[in-house]
Amino acid sequence: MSKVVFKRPKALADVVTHYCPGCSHGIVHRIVAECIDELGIQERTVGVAPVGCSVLAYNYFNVDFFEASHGRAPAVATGAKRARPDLIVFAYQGDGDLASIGMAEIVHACNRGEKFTVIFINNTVYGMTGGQMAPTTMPGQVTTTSPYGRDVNQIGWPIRMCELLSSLKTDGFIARTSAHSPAEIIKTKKAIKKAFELQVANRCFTFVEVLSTCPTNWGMMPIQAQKRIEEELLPYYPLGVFKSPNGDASKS
Amino acid sequence: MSKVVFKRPKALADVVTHYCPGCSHGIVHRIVAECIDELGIQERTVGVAPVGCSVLAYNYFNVDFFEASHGRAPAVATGAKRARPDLIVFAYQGDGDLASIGMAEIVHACNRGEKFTVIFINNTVYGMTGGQMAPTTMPGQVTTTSPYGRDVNQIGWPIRMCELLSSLKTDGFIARTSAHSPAEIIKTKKAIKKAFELQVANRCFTFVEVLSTCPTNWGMMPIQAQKRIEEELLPYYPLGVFKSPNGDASKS
Amino acid sequence: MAKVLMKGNEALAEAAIMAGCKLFFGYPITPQNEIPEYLSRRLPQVDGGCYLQAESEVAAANMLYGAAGVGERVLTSSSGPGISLMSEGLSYIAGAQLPVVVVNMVRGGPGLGGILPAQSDYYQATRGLGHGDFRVLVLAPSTVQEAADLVMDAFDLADKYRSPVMVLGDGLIGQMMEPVEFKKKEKVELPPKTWAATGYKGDRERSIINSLYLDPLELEENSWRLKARYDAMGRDELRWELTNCEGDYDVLITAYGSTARICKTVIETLKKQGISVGLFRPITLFPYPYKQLRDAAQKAKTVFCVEMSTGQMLDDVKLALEGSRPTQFYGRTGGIIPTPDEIIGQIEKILKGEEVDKR
Amino acid sequence: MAKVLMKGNEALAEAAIMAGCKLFFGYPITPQNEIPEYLSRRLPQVDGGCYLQAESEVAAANMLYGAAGVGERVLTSSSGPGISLMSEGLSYIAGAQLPVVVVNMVRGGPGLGGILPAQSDYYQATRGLGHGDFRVLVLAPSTVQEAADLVMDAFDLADKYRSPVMVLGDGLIGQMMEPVEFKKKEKVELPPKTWAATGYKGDRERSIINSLYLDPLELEENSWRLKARYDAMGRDELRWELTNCEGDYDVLITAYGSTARICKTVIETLKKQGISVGLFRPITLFPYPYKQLRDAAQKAKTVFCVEMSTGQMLDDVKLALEGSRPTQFYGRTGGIIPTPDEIIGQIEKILKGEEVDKR
Amino acid sequence: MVEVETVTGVRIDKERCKGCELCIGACPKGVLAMSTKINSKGYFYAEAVHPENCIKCGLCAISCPDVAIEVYR
Amino acid sequence: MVEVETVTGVRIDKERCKGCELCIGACPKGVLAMSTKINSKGYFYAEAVHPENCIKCGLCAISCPDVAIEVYR
Amino acid sequence: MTTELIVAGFGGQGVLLFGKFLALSGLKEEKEVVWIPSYGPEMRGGTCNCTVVVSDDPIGSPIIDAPNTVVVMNKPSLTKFGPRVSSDGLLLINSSLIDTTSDRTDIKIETVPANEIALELGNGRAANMVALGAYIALTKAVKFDTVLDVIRESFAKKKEFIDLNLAAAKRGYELAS
Amino acid sequence: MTTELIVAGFGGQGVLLFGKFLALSGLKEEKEVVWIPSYGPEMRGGTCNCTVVVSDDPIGSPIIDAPNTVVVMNKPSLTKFGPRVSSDGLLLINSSLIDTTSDRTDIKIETVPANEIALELGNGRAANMVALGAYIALTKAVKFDTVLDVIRESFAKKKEFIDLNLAAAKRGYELAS
Ligand SMILES: Cc1ncc(C[n+]2csc(CCOP(=O)(O)OP(=O)(O)O)c2C)c(N)n1
Ligand SMILES: Cc1ncc(C[n+]2csc(CCOP(=O)(O)OP(=O)(O)O)c2C)c(N)n1
Ligand code: SF4
Ligand code: SF4
Ligand code: SF4
Ligand code: SF4
Ligand code: SF4
Ligand code: SF4
Ligand SMILES: [Mg+2]
Ligand SMILES: [Mg+2]
Repeated sequence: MSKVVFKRPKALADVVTHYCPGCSHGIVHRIVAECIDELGIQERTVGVAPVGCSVLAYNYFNVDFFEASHGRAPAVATGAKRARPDLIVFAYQGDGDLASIGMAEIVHACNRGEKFTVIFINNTVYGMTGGQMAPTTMPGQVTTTSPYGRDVNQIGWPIRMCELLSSLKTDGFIARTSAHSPAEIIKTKKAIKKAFELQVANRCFTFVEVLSTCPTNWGMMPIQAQKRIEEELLPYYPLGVFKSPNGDASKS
Repeated sequence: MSKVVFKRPKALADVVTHYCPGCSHGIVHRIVAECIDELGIQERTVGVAPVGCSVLAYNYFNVDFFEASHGRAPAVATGAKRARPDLIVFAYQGDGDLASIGMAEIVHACNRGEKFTVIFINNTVYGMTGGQMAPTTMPGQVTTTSPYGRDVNQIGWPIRMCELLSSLKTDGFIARTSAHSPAEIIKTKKAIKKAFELQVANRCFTFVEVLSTCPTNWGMMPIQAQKRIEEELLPYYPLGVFKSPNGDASKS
Repeated sequence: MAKVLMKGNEALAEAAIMAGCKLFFGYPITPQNEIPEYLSRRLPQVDGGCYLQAESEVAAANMLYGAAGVGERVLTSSSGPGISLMSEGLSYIAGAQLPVVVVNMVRGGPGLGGILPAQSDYYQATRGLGHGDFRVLVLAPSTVQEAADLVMDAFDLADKYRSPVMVLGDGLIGQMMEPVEFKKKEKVELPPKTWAATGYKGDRERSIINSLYLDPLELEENSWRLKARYDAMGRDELRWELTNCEGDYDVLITAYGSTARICKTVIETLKKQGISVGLFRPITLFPYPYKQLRDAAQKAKTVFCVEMSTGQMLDDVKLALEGSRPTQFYGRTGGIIPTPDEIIGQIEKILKGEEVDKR
Repeated sequence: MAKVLMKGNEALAEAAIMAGCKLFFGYPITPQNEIPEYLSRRLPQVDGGCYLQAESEVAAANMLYGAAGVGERVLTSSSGPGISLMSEGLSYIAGAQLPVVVVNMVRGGPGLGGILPAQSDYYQATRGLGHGDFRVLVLAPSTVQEAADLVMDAFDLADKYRSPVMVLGDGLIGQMMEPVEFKKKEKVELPPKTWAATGYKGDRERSIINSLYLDPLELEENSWRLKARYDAMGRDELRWELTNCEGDYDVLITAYGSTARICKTVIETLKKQGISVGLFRPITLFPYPYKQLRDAAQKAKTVFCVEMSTGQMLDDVKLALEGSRPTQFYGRTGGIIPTPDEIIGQIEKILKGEEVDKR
Repeated sequence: MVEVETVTGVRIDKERCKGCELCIGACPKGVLAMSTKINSKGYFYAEAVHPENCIKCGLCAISCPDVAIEVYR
Repeated sequence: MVEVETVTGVRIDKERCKGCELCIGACPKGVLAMSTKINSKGYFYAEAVHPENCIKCGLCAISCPDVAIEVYR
Repeated sequence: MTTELIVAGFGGQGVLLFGKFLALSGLKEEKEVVWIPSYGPEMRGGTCNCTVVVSDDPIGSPIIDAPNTVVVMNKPSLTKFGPRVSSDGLLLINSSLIDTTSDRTDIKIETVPANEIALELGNGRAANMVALGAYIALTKAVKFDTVLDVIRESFAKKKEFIDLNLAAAKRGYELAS
Repeated sequence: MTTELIVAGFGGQGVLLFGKFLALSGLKEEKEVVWIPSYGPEMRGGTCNCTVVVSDDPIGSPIIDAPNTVVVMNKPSLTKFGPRVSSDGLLLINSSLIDTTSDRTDIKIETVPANEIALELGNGRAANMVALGAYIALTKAVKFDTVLDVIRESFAKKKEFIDLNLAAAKRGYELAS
């Protein structure tokens, strides 16, 4: 008789995803599913998928799901959670979705203190549509719509959502983690678990940004892509808990 | 022969505005027109009016003007300025317009470092449509859509745009002033002048928030409304320069 | 219940609550502000009720999507620019087969336009509310009482067809006060919302609220499923009103909403002059009562379409008539409400065999 | 110039530059991404050129407004959901009488739908692009060459009528490569843009780019002014193509864009079987060549409308025919492109006097 | 062009005045007060009741939302 | 319910593997390597080439985007 | 019988309430009624008016080109609405604020010094009720007792206003009777 | 003459380029051509194909139900497109990656070990050019010299590829001639 060290979580559907080899989406999916299992909330959890590579997330979790319009997952989650406060609602969004077209929705959901959880996959690029520039694209990064590299003098610096959202006064839990190494994956799990716990306790808006790879559109092997996070992204996108709800122990 | 201490600026059209008695819009209009006069830029200035009480601003300045759709003045200004970088472009927006529906547009224009000027009239309410709640409405404030007073536990705290925009890395000039007393009006003039000067020098995105009165929808006499700014708003909305472009002397 | 004097906007808001609407998401815009204002007072008094001012109409439409997707009755209201901003969201709602009720108190357009009553969003409401193969059921009240009644029906129809339903009023309907009686509605038998995303407990398929179908055959399937519903609406939900159509008439007026009321005065006035004119008032604008209009037109020499627009319902009138009767059109727009007298003037021209004024 | 093999999206982008387009504002969406991608490379090489990825389609439409308002030629392109998000902005642009060119590479809808070719945004393009009394001129290419040509014309037409012009393609037109020749266009005489907001120097009225008219009479005036332009387009800008309409035919097909191409193969194939079928292909979808279709239909017993939708252009076909000919409709949608064989199958039914398949 | 004016002190255009009283609050010298008469728009308007006290500081003018005040030295 | 398993160590579902190699980078003990064969989807897949060195730390499993790895002690 | 009314004045003069009370009285007497406010740009700081129709029969067009009764509370309203009174109709002028009149000879013109009377009664803001009282006396559109009931019910929560407004309406009624 | 082709394989096998080179060759010979990629969900990590038509006459429907030539570079493509070859048409199978064949008897079936040959030439990624050479030999859809010109022009900026690709195409051509 052996002990399970690691096994596929129940809340993760038993299907093969459409993600490219090495894409961080799969890792974060697994983490979210584990949190749902561990908190025993599968039967009352509802997810909201974005438009982006994770648009099909609704096929990958064993929970009820919404597929939202591009950028509006926080509004959809708001509608669902306000209508049924007993549900545990999470939105899963990419950086084009959340930081570009969905900027107003995420800022306002955060500011209203909507009591759901947002998982934010920042891979510095529009994955699904073929690698266009995102607001999070790094300076100099070549994408299909920044063929000469992102020029910060023309279009500004990458947007750091954790910093932006933390500037709001309303209570919330806001953290940035990364999926580029086992150690960081473990921290990502901790942050996401914390976010769900706070939601279960009906505390506040909860938000976890995960620095992620898009090997395909970065034109890199997955391991090389993880290195890129460590070397290029971390200096600009510091990891950590940016905000914790008032009176919370883990407050940074 | 007498010396002019104060005279109507030339860039201000010689018409009576539709603003209610004591409304700050008129004061800020006058200041903007003075800056245009003093910088000698009338012939190349283009304004962008919002949807809000100042929707008719296009009638009140002797410069070419756009009337933008609700919240999108920064996008309109972006289009105009990118097409004609030689023009001096300013957008004039209210708090419903800028901080609610127009959140994405202002954040992105600021983040791209669009080289125009935004004048932001924060009167904590939707003036034109009859006093509905705005994202800037104060805690407990009764409006036509917060009849029981704004409940921060339900819908969060008022949004402070200067703080939010200052959290972005891209260079910019971001300041908050007030129109509640002659001294503050003078400071407002200074800030707005600075913003236009920076634009003329093609430096950076420039943004001045002016705490303003809406005597009508606050249900107050104008003088009482100015007092409200001093007593109620200032503690929550601190005045000052939040951000100055790199290497600028007035950096706070 | 006794009759009370209420603004159309407020009557409609109260009616929504009576119909079991629990949530309102919207954004202020004239001339419908009394709806959110009323509901911001009333919904917090309702069990499970929630009023939330959205950050924009874009967000409001998507909040509707979320609330309808978990199975609750939900309302929004807006006008012109705000409805346009909901376009994408409403297309998603239709694609995902969610029941929501949308009130559009039409004002003059295009663009920022004006805030006075108009009917210039007819095309948008009946055909172009968003991208893709979808329609919404459109109900057009012409009195405050009817606005309240139709809103109640709208919630049932939305649930029945799993479709957005639009109540298309205008500034006049919204702003005027008339006596209104809130009639207890008999409960309509409706299918349970087994499709709602209320938590997967293993006792049904997972609920996925979605309009994405990567397989074109599935997407086509969804489109034809929607089309079949629209066809069913066209069989079962048509509503219209005939006025002065018992006897003979040379001219049949077609008009809806506020304009139809004005045409009733026209008919009364002309009756006193011994001139008999009929009125066909569609109440459902989509589905449109084509056959009923065509039938009513058979007694007339000319069908005269009057709108507060430059001519939009006119397409449906012509589609109904299929060339069987000549049509004339008279429109005022941009917030101008045509007066009975000016319409009478046009009818006199028609009776003389002349063309009506082009504007 | 020699012919080059290009994707429709890229050909169209290059054509825009040749037409003097200086600015592009847009947001990525399949199946039109090659347009922004191409222009992000090319526009920085153009004097005064600027490519800017907007934060959303809502913003993009309003950037168009700004750039067109200062008098520059400006383009956007999108598909389904993105076009819906531009709805309010396009209504403002139309209301403010600004010339802009919008490309819609249609994909399956409603909602997120799919990304394969469809024609299900016809209603939206021709009637319901936004609130208020406005229309946009709609051009529907059926080859890559025509896409390039029509984009060039679109800029001229936009300037001529001070109106948005939409080029309505679909995923197929956008994605396929065909040989294309960029013909130098003869310069069209166009009125100077004295209305542009380029700085008030006292030598003209102040330029105010605006769609707000608080006085309803002025707003009405603006609406009728627009209507007069649409009527003028209906006189002067109609485009259509007849195929195999010289001789006799029992069936006249109506189809546009990609679908029309497919129908040409149908016609060739049937010709070989000794069956003569005509094709009426509207190129301007608004204004619609009503009279031209009606004339072409007079030789036919039946008019057969084929679309990649559940039936939208069918309204215009019926409006053209006014009951003078019976119509039949066959549609595939959601990304399914009908094959010549299945269309032939339907025509055989029509010839036998049967109803075509309902789907 | 040199501005030539013959008046000094504060000049209020009563037809522009909307009677908000902000100028009165702004004046450090108590120069201004509301008239008991209304203008053609129906507003009580501001008047200089103690022009002799005016120090031409211009604070009234910069406070006036309707730019109804001019000040000359 | 108690999980009863008869295997210990790392178990890789080769049909789920997309050959990203992340697990290989994650393993502190050099247990894993890429196979030279491809699975039915056409991917080279990861294999435990030195299972004897496995310390059952699970790092490979948490690194796998395709949840193709299970680890038992 | 059908009474059509436009009552117009400054914003703040209470013309909407005047109209609403007439409509409520009509409703109380089980007549058909409709009340339409002016809304829109002209509201802010400008003039304000409403249309009321009280009728024994269902009301078709609520938009009245030529109302048979018009009440004007200030001068701009006289200018705007005076010419629209239908022939043989009634124009009631608030002589407290309007020093001119209409030169029309085809209508009945009456005046009431509404503000003065209201001030006499202690509160100038009751001028609208003075005018309402006078209007009822002149038109008999509804029973005066019904109006008094409506006033009582409408101010039920603000008892202090009941007496003032009742008195104002009564004085207006008496003056015009 | 009209050649209709579907060429299909894994993403990365260069089937779009195969198609594009055929289309460019057709264009060079002043024929009518059209090239349509598969785009959409099936792309990511899945199969990939394109349709090419080369014709002496204007091309109507670019959508081909039953192409007269099909080239399959991997097994799923054989399964998907094998059945669609029109009667009397040609099915060319990349035998390097496909160990089965079609059981159709109404078409001509040919094989080419494209990957093996390409590997022999030093780079497995040139398998598409091997197949293209073989395809041209079998169909004469365009002149082989034209194809060689197109290869030269297309890689003009990446000279190092020219020789490899020319060699691959030639080997394929020879093998199938
Ligand atoms: C309104 C709208 N605009 C654009 C699109 C096209 N679109 C689909 S996914 C996507 C970008 C997704 O990027 P991101 O959010 O970063 O997610 P990722 O794919 O990188 O995970 C875009 C622009 C759309 N579907 N809807
Ligand atoms: C899309 C859209 N939504 C709503 C409106 C209605 N609207 C007009 S002004 C306004 C609020 C203005 O408030 P604010 O921006 O604070 O300006 P203020 O009037 O207070 O100066 C709203 C919601 C509109 N015109 N367009
Ligand atoms: S494109 Fe990028 S984000 Fe999308 S699945 Fe592939 S690797 Fe992941
Ligand atoms: S409503 Fe308020 S913001 Fe608008 S003009 Fe009046 S006082 Fe000013
Ligand atoms: S200028 Fe100064 S002192 Fe004179 S009236 Fe104005 S505020 Fe008073
Ligand atoms: S500040 Fe201006 S508007 Fe106000 S009272 Fe003084 S002069 Fe009049
Ligand atoms: S469990 Fe640990 S030691 Fe074993 S293979 Fe995985 S990473 Fe290596
Ligand atoms: S991490 Fe998973 S998918 Fe990647 S190589 Fe290892 S087992 Fe395969
Ligand atoms: Mg991304
Ligand atoms: Mg405001």
